[in-house]
Amino acid sequence: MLDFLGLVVFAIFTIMIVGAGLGVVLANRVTTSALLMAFTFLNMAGMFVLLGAETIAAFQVLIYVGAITVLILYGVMFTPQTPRAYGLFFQKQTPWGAVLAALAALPVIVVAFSFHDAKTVAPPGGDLNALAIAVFNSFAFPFEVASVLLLAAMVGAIVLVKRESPAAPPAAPLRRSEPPR
Amino acid sequence: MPLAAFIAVSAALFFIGVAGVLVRRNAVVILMSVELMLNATNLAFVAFSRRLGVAGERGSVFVVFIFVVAAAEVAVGLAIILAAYRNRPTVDVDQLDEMKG
Amino acid sequence: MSVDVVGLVWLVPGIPLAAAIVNGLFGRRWLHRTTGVIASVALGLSAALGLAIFFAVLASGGQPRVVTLYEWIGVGDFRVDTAALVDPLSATMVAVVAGISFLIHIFSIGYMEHDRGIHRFFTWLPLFVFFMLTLVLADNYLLMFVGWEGVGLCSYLLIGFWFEKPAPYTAANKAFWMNRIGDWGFTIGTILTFLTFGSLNFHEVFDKVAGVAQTQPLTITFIALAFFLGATGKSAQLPLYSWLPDAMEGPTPVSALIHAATMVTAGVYLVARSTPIFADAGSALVVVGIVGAVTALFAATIALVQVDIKRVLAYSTVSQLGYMFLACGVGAPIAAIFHLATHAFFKALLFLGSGSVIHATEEQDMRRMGGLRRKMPITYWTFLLAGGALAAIPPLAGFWSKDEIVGAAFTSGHQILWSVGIGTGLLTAFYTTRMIYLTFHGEPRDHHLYDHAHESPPVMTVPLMLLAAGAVLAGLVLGFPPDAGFIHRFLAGVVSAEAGQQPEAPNYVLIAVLAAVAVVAALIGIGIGYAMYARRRPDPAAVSRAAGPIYTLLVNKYFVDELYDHRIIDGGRALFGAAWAFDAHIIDGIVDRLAWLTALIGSGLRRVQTGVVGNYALSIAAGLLVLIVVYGGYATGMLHR
Amino acid sequence: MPVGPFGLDPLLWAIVRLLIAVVLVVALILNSSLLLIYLERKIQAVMQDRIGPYHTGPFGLLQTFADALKLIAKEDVRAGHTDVAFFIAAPALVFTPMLASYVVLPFAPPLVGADLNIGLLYLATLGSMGVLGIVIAGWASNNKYALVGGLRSAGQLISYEVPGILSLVTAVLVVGSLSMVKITETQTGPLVNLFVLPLAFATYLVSSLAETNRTPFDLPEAESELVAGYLTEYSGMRWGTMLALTEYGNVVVVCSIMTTLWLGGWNGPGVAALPILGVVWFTLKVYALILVFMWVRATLPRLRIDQLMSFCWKILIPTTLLNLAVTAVLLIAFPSTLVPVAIANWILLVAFIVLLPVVQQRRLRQLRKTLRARTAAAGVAS
Repeated sequence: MLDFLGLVVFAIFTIMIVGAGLGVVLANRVTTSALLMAFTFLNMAGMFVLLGAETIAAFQVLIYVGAITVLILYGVMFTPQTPRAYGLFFQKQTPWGAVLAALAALPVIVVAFSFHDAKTVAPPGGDLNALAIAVFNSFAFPFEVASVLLLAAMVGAIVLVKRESPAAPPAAPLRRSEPPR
Repeated sequence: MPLAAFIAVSAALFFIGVAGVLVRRNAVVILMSVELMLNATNLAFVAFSRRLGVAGERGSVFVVFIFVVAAAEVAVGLAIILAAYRNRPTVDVDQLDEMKG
Repeated sequence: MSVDVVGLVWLVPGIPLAAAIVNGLFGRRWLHRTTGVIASVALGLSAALGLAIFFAVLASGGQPRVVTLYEWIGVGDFRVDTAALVDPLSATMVAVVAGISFLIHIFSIGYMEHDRGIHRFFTWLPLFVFFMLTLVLADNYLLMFVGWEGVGLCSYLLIGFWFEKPAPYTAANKAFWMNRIGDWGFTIGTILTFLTFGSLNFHEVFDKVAGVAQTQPLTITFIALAFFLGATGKSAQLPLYSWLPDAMEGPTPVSALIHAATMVTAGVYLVARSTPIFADAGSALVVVGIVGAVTALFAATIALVQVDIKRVLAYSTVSQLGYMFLACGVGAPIAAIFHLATHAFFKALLFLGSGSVIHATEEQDMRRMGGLRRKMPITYWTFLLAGGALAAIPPLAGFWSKDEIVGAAFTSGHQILWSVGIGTGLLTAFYTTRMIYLTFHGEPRDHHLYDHAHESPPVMTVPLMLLAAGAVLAGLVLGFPPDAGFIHRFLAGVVSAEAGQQPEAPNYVLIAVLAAVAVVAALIGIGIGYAMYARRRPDPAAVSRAAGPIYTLLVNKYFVDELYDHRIIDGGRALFGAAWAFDAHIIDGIVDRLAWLTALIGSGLRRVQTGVVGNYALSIAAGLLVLIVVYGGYATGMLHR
Repeated sequence: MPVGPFGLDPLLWAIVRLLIAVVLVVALILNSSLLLIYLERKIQAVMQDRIGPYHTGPFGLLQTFADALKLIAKEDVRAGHTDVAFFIAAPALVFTPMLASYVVLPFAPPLVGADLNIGLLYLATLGSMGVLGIVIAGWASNNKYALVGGLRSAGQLISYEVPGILSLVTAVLVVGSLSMVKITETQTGPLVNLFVLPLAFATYLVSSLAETNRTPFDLPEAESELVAGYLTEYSGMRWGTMLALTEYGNVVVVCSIMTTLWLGGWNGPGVAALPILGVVWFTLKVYALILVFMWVRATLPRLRIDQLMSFCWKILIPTTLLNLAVTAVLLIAFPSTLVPVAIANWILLVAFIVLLPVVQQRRLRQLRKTLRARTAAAGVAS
């Protein structure tokens, strides 16, 4: 019975993920795309919970919904989106791209179903301990490297976005102190 | 749950992301599509890591690293988009063709 | 406790190099005039060590020793080390070079004091010393070539030291190009040596010379001639001499060090070092002797009429170098080295004396000087001693060495060369007298110049006095008694044509007669000079009018420069023009066509680069598809490896 | 066929249980929010020497209920050109994560929604989700004040999440678990974590003030400059949900986290005998913290946005990082006792409180100097 419940939940998540993913690509407004992307991420977190990876799911929400989506929304708001016809939201190569993506997807999905015998087994007691031990023992060095990568990305992003500091001082308080001419 | 189902969902989302990169004009949406692709691989990693159930969390560790990479990528990617937008007020990738041969 | 002084030989060139590096890196910003002190201290250390090595070699009875620093090139059997050969010859050269360099560095502190480029000067001068010491210490031809080229480079840099003016840099270029021709000879000689002997190491080559000379006498002759071509370039012999007088455009200490005492003697050193090759080279030795004698006479005649004090000295240097080659040519390399050493002292002294005069008067034209004896007594007296040595007045240094060369020419049976040497000695005495009279005696011809003249500071006069002591005593210390003096015993094992044989007892009667003839010739030259310039009887102007065309010929230096300019250079221009045309039209033409073809293909392919990111992403996805298909093909067995 | 409680089908029971829990929690939040608003108004009044609400009901107790009824009854107003779907979705996006937080709050030993072993991480995750709703609300309102308020809020929340989570991690290092129940169970005696990690408590208190948009960090809804921030265009029950319910619900959540981590949760005299008594202790501790929040609101003025951000990035984050490093090193060095950690933390707390004004003074002086230099340069230029 619980298996059946799990299947139902899985089906719901699948529909949500695929539907929202398609929505990200097809929506004619960038904000909609961003929100649908966040929705996809949330459902993906649900998938992780189904797989018994609650920690990963928590990180998923924390990072993707809490940070990445907000960052992308910032990006949307700082680059004004000009309204225009729906068709112009797509590139000229759209037919080619769609066909190519579909062609590549077909064999992969076929291969994916070749795993039909394998079962997934959720570990007892959650994945927190196992994940922590793996990260801080076997993968301690890559973990440190990843932190350096994040630092580099942070510095890089700041440098890229920073404007040249304007040489001109703030005008308003000055004008007041100047004698009228 | 069968592994195949998770892998299939992962593949579907991945190729939705591929299609998004290939068909959309808006650079921000392309960035989102890339994030979808990364997330699809996350699902595949976790699913494969659950295949035996007890074999540690090797697959999930990679997911953690993908989180790191994704966060870094979005930060730098958005910075690049904003910098490009400042030079040339458009976020349409097919108008940013200064590299044309 | 005993220190292995010879093992430290690499420090002798190393210290000047360090000084050059320090001055070069920090001179402009921070050191300025301190560079002179640094360079002088370094040279002092180097000279002290050089003398210590000289005495160490002396104490060890002249045993040659190789001090290897590291392996430089090792390809198969071919092996060249960065190694120093310490034997009496190189020890003598090191002592002379380092010692005179030290004195000239001290002199330069005073001479260059007011020059803006003093840090450059004191970067290049120690660098020159480093290369010169490398040249004399090298134990193989390749390392010697490094020093050879290095001194050429430093010579170029220092001749063109005042590059803001056109004359110095033109002279620098001329020196460089003429040296190139000589270096080409050296290169040919080195390559031939390697091909013939399979080695470049002095000892290995010299061990094989006798055997090879039996089978391939022509090759040996050719190698010797190639090396001699290199020597004529560096030592300013006919036909490559004309750069040296022009090189006087550089600062006077440079003229003293490089263009009188050390670098120009490198050719002599090369010939002396290669004595085993030249001894078996047959007719090449005759060529060396003839070229030396002709150059000596030729340069001396030009020196008769020059009015620039440094040019007189320059032609005198060429002439004296001719004597040295004459000595090599008549089979008396020891006499050549002997003369090299004494000449280094008195010619450096002459140049420094003239530098002192130039420093005081800022004038080089002797016609505007005169009477400076009273203003600059130290300079005058030291200059007089050096002039006497140059004119071969006994018992000054020049007498012993030059007399030995002339005597060797006579005893070896070359009477013609001997008479040329005697004639040149007469001319030398004459122009030396003329130079001294015009500069220091008589009434001041330019009172403005005279009034401003002053004796140089001690930093300049002390080196003058030390060199004067050398110019007086070097001949006696090194070369008495004639043909059997200290230097002969010291060098006999290294550069004597027949090494190891006991030299015959010299015939002192013959030597005395020959010396008397030479001294009489010199006194006649001095007498004529005194008559013409002190007594005005006959008047020099009248003599030059009477000589007419000969005078014109001499003043214009036999029109050699014009000959080079118009004949050789024009011929060269035509050849080079043809080569350029071939290069421009045939070689470049092929390259241009290839480039055009590439551009054509590229302009077709550039359409692929749309600049649209989406297209690139599409191609990446296409690549992904190909990967999937290929991988799937292998995985399902439809494709086979 | 397994049978659940009350003879129901387990599948059905799961759904029914979910419904009951949601209704209970919503009711709890609604009532506690109303009570908190009343309390806030009363306490502010007392502190400002006023009377506060007193008309409706005894001591004005029914005032907030009347307000709530008024809000529900109000017309649903939307400004022109708002983005309808997002405008409606935003309050839900803000409210839902807050609601979901109550699942793991340990009110009493028998009264825990779910004892997740990642409980604290779960709470942090939900805390970060609220940002999304606020940004969307600001964007959908089609109003400059709202947009600026939303962006400010997003920046503020994302920034203050960092010191908040770092403080939590420091505490987790000491207790060694992420499960809220286990964390509570480690602090049965009177020596709760507050005495071990006072600096972490202080930094978390500050950052939770910012995360709940309370004074002195209520920049997103700064009346004097932004009207009401991202709430400008909202009215009626949407406004009520966004502001009243969510804000006060979040205050309860962060205070519960602090109670659990630092004040010993439900532990208190008599809990061992009568577990349900834990609710009383828990609630008392939470309300004590909430009183601190209200006290702060009545006392401190609002910061400027640049002061807010630079305080977070230049002072709070370095402090928490230092605290985390020191705690981690001391825990590894002395695995059996917490005394060195406690000593170090108290020293750090004192140093923080003493040095903070000094540092701020220096920064202020430098700021004034650069401003003067700029003014002088501008004077020369003009």
